[in-house]
Amino acid sequence: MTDDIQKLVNVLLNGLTQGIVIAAFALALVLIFRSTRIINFAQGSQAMFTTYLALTLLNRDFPYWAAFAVALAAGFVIGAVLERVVIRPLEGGMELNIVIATLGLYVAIQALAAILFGSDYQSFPSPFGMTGFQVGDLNLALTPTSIFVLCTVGVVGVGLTLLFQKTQLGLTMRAAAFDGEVSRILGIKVSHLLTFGWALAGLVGSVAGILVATGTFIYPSYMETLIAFGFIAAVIGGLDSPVGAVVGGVLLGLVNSLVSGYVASGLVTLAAFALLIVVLLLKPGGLFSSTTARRV
Amino acid sequence: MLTITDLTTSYGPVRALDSVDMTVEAGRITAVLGANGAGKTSLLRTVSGLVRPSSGTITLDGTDITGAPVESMVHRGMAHVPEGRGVIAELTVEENLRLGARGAAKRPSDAPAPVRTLDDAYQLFPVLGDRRSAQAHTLSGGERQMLVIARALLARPTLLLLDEPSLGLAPRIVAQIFDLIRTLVADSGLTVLLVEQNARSALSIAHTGVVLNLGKVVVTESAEVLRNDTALRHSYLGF
Amino acid sequence: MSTDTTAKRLLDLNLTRSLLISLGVLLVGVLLLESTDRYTNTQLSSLTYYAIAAIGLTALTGLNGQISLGHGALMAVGAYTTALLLDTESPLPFPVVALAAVVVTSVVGFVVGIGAARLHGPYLAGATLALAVALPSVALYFKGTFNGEVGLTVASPRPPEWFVSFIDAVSGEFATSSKYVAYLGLFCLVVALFFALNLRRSKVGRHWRAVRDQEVAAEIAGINLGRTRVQAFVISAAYAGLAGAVMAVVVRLAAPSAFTIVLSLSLLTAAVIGGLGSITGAFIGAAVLVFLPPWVTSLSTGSGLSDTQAAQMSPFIYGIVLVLVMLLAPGGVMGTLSTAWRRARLRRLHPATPTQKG
Amino acid sequence: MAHQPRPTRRSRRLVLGAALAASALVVAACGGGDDDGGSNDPGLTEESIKIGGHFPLTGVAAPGYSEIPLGHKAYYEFVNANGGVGGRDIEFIARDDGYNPAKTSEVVNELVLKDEVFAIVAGLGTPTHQAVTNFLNAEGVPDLTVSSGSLLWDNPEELPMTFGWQPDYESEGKVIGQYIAENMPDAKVGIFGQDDELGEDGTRGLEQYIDDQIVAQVKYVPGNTDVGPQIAELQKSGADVVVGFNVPSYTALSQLVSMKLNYKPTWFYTNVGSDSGLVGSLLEEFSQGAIKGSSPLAGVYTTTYMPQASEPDNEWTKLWQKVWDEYGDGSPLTNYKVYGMSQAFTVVDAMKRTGDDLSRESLVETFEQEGGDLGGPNYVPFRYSEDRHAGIGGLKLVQIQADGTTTDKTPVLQTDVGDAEIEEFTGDVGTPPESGIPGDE
Repeated sequence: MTDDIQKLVNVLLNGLTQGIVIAAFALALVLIFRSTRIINFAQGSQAMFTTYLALTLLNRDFPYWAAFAVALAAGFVIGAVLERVVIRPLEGGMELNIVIATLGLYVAIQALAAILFGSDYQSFPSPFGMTGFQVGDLNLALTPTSIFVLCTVGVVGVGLTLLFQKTQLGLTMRAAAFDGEVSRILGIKVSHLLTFGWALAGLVGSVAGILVATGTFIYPSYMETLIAFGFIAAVIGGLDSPVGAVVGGVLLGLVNSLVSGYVASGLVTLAAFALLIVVLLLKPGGLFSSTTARRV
Repeated sequence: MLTITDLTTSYGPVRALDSVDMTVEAGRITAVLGANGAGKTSLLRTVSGLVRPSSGTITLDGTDITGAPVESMVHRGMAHVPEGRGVIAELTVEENLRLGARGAAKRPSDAPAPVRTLDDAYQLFPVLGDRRSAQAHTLSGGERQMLVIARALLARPTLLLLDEPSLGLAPRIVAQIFDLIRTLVADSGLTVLLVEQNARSALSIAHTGVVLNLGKVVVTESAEVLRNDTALRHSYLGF
Repeated sequence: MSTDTTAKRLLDLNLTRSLLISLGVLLVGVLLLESTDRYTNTQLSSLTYYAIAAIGLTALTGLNGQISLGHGALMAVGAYTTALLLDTESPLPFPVVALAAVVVTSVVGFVVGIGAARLHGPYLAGATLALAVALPSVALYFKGTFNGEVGLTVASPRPPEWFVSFIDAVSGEFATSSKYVAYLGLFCLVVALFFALNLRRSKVGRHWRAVRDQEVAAEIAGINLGRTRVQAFVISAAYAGLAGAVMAVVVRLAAPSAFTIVLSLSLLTAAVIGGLGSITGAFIGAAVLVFLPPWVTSLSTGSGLSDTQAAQMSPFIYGIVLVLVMLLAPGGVMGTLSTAWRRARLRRLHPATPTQKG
Repeated sequence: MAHQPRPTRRSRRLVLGAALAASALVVAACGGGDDDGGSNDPGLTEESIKIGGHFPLTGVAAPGYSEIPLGHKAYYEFVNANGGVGGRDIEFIARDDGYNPAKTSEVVNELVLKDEVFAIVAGLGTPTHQAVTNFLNAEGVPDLTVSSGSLLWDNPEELPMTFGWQPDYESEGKVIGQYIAENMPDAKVGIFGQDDELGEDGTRGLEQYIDDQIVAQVKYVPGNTDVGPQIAELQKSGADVVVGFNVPSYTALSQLVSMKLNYKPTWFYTNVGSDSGLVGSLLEEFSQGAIKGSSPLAGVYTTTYMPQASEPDNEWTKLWQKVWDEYGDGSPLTNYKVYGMSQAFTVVDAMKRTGDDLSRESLVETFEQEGGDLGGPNYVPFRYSEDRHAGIGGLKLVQIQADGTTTDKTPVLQTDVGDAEIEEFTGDVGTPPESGIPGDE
């Protein structure tokens, strides 16, 4: 009997760890959608690129935390640069053009990484243990590394909520997102906030990129499935609510793991798509969306 | 305080403002009147920097602010309550007010200001105090107008631009708001550029009246003269 | 002249115009196929199915404004239908099979279209992205019929007698099955082109453009937004199905790893580079898809990159081109040409008046 | 259920007709009426033989597999530097198909019709190569030493030009199954299989010997790197022995997740997935606690059909190391490079045995007539003949030790698909010629 319980517990724990990382990535997507109403399809490639930067440092015997910090800083800078160079000139034009530009970045950055860093598998070390805890005779699929992942995403989530709810900067970002013209009248430099929004999303995306990589292997397209899952989680959450992104991510992670564990590994992506359609049919704007107050 | 010379603004082929000249004296209320589409709102949007003029100059306290970015205006002491009031509906009352107060950061600390802190605002408009944590979209029309005026005052402006504050409000509330504007100007020397459809109530508190028609200044007269000149009132102001 | 006769005359004019253009393309196609070597023939066959899919996508995105990242998956539906229908002792003639593929894909397109009609911009792009990621797993899970990862081999149809003698007459060569398949591709492309040209000029085309540009105005004018969007999705799905059918016989295999998100992105690239909404643009975009990669790969192997690095150069160039087109010439090749042409004509017609500033 | 390779249900009339049409074309294209096809096959000139292949240089399957063409290139350069084949230099072109069948079809079209290669060598991957076998056979292009253990390549009737190379997964499954049945009779066995031919053929081989001992079968789909639920299922089933039929990246992933779940069964991996060089380096980072430097795959059973890169003092490995040091790109020798060089050795041997009137036809005949005694590091000879195009016919079971080397657990065993017996192979294992090039002793 305990074997069945152990499997269920481990499938759920596995789903939680996978889901929390999807949530982190969905947060990055939501950060950008709130302020510019577009989905940044290049977010995954940006995160992959900064993770490879971190790995290059690790291979030169930098400590894990130094590489972690550099990756986040690089994510921040790359996010800002992309907004300034590519997205800003397209501002105000057709929304389709911006989406296509992000798709172009997604393909180009991924190919660039393969050229610079090679397309072989490389392992990304973890600063924490990799073996699961044992409770009685139950082996839990929870390792020090997965706790590190859960805590990090927790810190990022809390940090963002505090930023938006408690700080002046957060308030101005929300104002700019809801009404750009009135914000400018009130003296808010909306254009700077847009760049900051992309930079912050770049940073959060890099966190997700590293957490996915820690304790396993990376190759140039390792973030590819996460882009689809990250989007589905963000849409389920409501595309403009950080809380919704986290709930959507964890929910999707659990569904994926349960389907893979109890139905078939091949059906995971189909189940994720079905979950997306069900949510969109039930609540078109997504579970936590406040956009119902305004037409999307 | 504010001088506008030969100001022209065009949207493509249409000239919304056609070489407008006017001045707004300090400590005075200047009302801009005229039918719908006469160019009143375009005037405010050009002065506040939302729209770039095709030609002409705007100077505020002697400095040329033509074409300056709208974000810089509030730091120069010019607060603008836009058309449709500009309440940020998804934020709470207090959050809207805090955004206004943020504009005062670069204002000189000794600048005369009737409303310095949020508490001053809540005293001026008690209803805002009671509903400070409500989401702004739950406020009535009158309450929204009070909110945006309080928000503008928190930036300690010397010049306040108001775009049709009376729109959609009951006469009793309009009177209350206009009365407030008059006392503010009288007590603290605030300068107001008031754009209004409701010429009667505007002229009741204004010192000077400027009448626009098809983007051109047709009449610049003291409010006193305008109030009594029935022929002028009929032809331009409709009362 | 009562209005309905002018309408009829207009219709005839439109019809004949599309017919002429389509026949022209057929002629050029035959000339090309017969004058080039066998490798270029295989490239031209790939060009046909990329062009068909790109025409469908450019109609959907260019004319109706809906972004779809799932058209690679819709091509898979067409390809698998064709593979299943051809997998019998005496297979049906290819046009019938292709028609069946179009019908099946249109039904799938209808179902997806209903969902898509309720979504806008980024929601729609994301939902179709999820479809593109999800559909291949159907082939993996239902291994019985779709044979999983390995996919279904497609017996490409044998050249019938009349075709062998036709080719013999035209160029004296022996008609192999890959040449016959190239002609099938060309035939399907010409049919697709004919319908697309008619569609553009017709009432339907105008409705689509109205929905794309001024949604609210269109709604007020009585155009049912939902229905138009579903209609646009179904028609572009039909094109994807036809493209999938041609691809199945050209590649001789329908396997999940051939219909990944990369295919959907390449179709979008083709439509965008050519110029969204322009059918000629779709041809140009498809040609770029087929001829750019081998040229780029040989260029980069020549310049000393290793094989693996050279293989990454063409996706890298795709990505950069997509971004540059959006930044510098959002109208794509055809869009930029037509604006340049219009501006030149304007200058020629009124050289005196200075062009309007701003 | 004897494995019926899919194409035979295809109407035989169709493919033969196409093959006839194609050979007529070849004659027509050459213009020459002479039927010996002689020296004017495409890709063949006085000084050179041009051959090519399709490999996943990009995409998910690139790691490891993209090294196989490097082995080929190095060995052919070595042969060219020592006089080539009958005075002809070998030119080898590796094209990338990103493990995508549609791209495979495109690049093989390019190789055959534009580059006009003489033969296709070592085309990699079951789904990818299956997209081009009909075309290659219709065009009459030799399709030699396919890099995949699927049974599809052993089909002389439908695919006369196509030859396998490595031992098929079913034979490997039988050898592992027999070993477990004899040495671990009461073990509870779990199977961790890739959801395609690799997993299916291997499982079928296992079931012939330990059907009653199998307690769980889990499948994964390449591309979905989360195998947590699969390992949890194996743990739940109580399997204390797990046999993995998977690609190298999933060996590393399954080891990682097992460590996470404290699940320590005895692992068997197919030789496809047990390259201790690649997998070892991947797992190195995570073997906290284990004594540094010991191979993370210590204790794992696998099979080998030829000397490994991890056996430096073996004659064959010395040859490969010499060739790689001279003509390689400086990266360490791995089993994938050894795999590529061994295939190249076999192809060069076949070319040399065909002698002067080398042609596509005659080269295929050499494979069918003298296939059995073609040289190469493989312990057991090839099964090539008129009616069998299967490759190496046997292998041995080994266990990976802490220092990365392997110890034999069974003698070299010879078997075949279906219910063929497994017997000990008594022939002697050949040693490489002095010069390192087959044919000139």
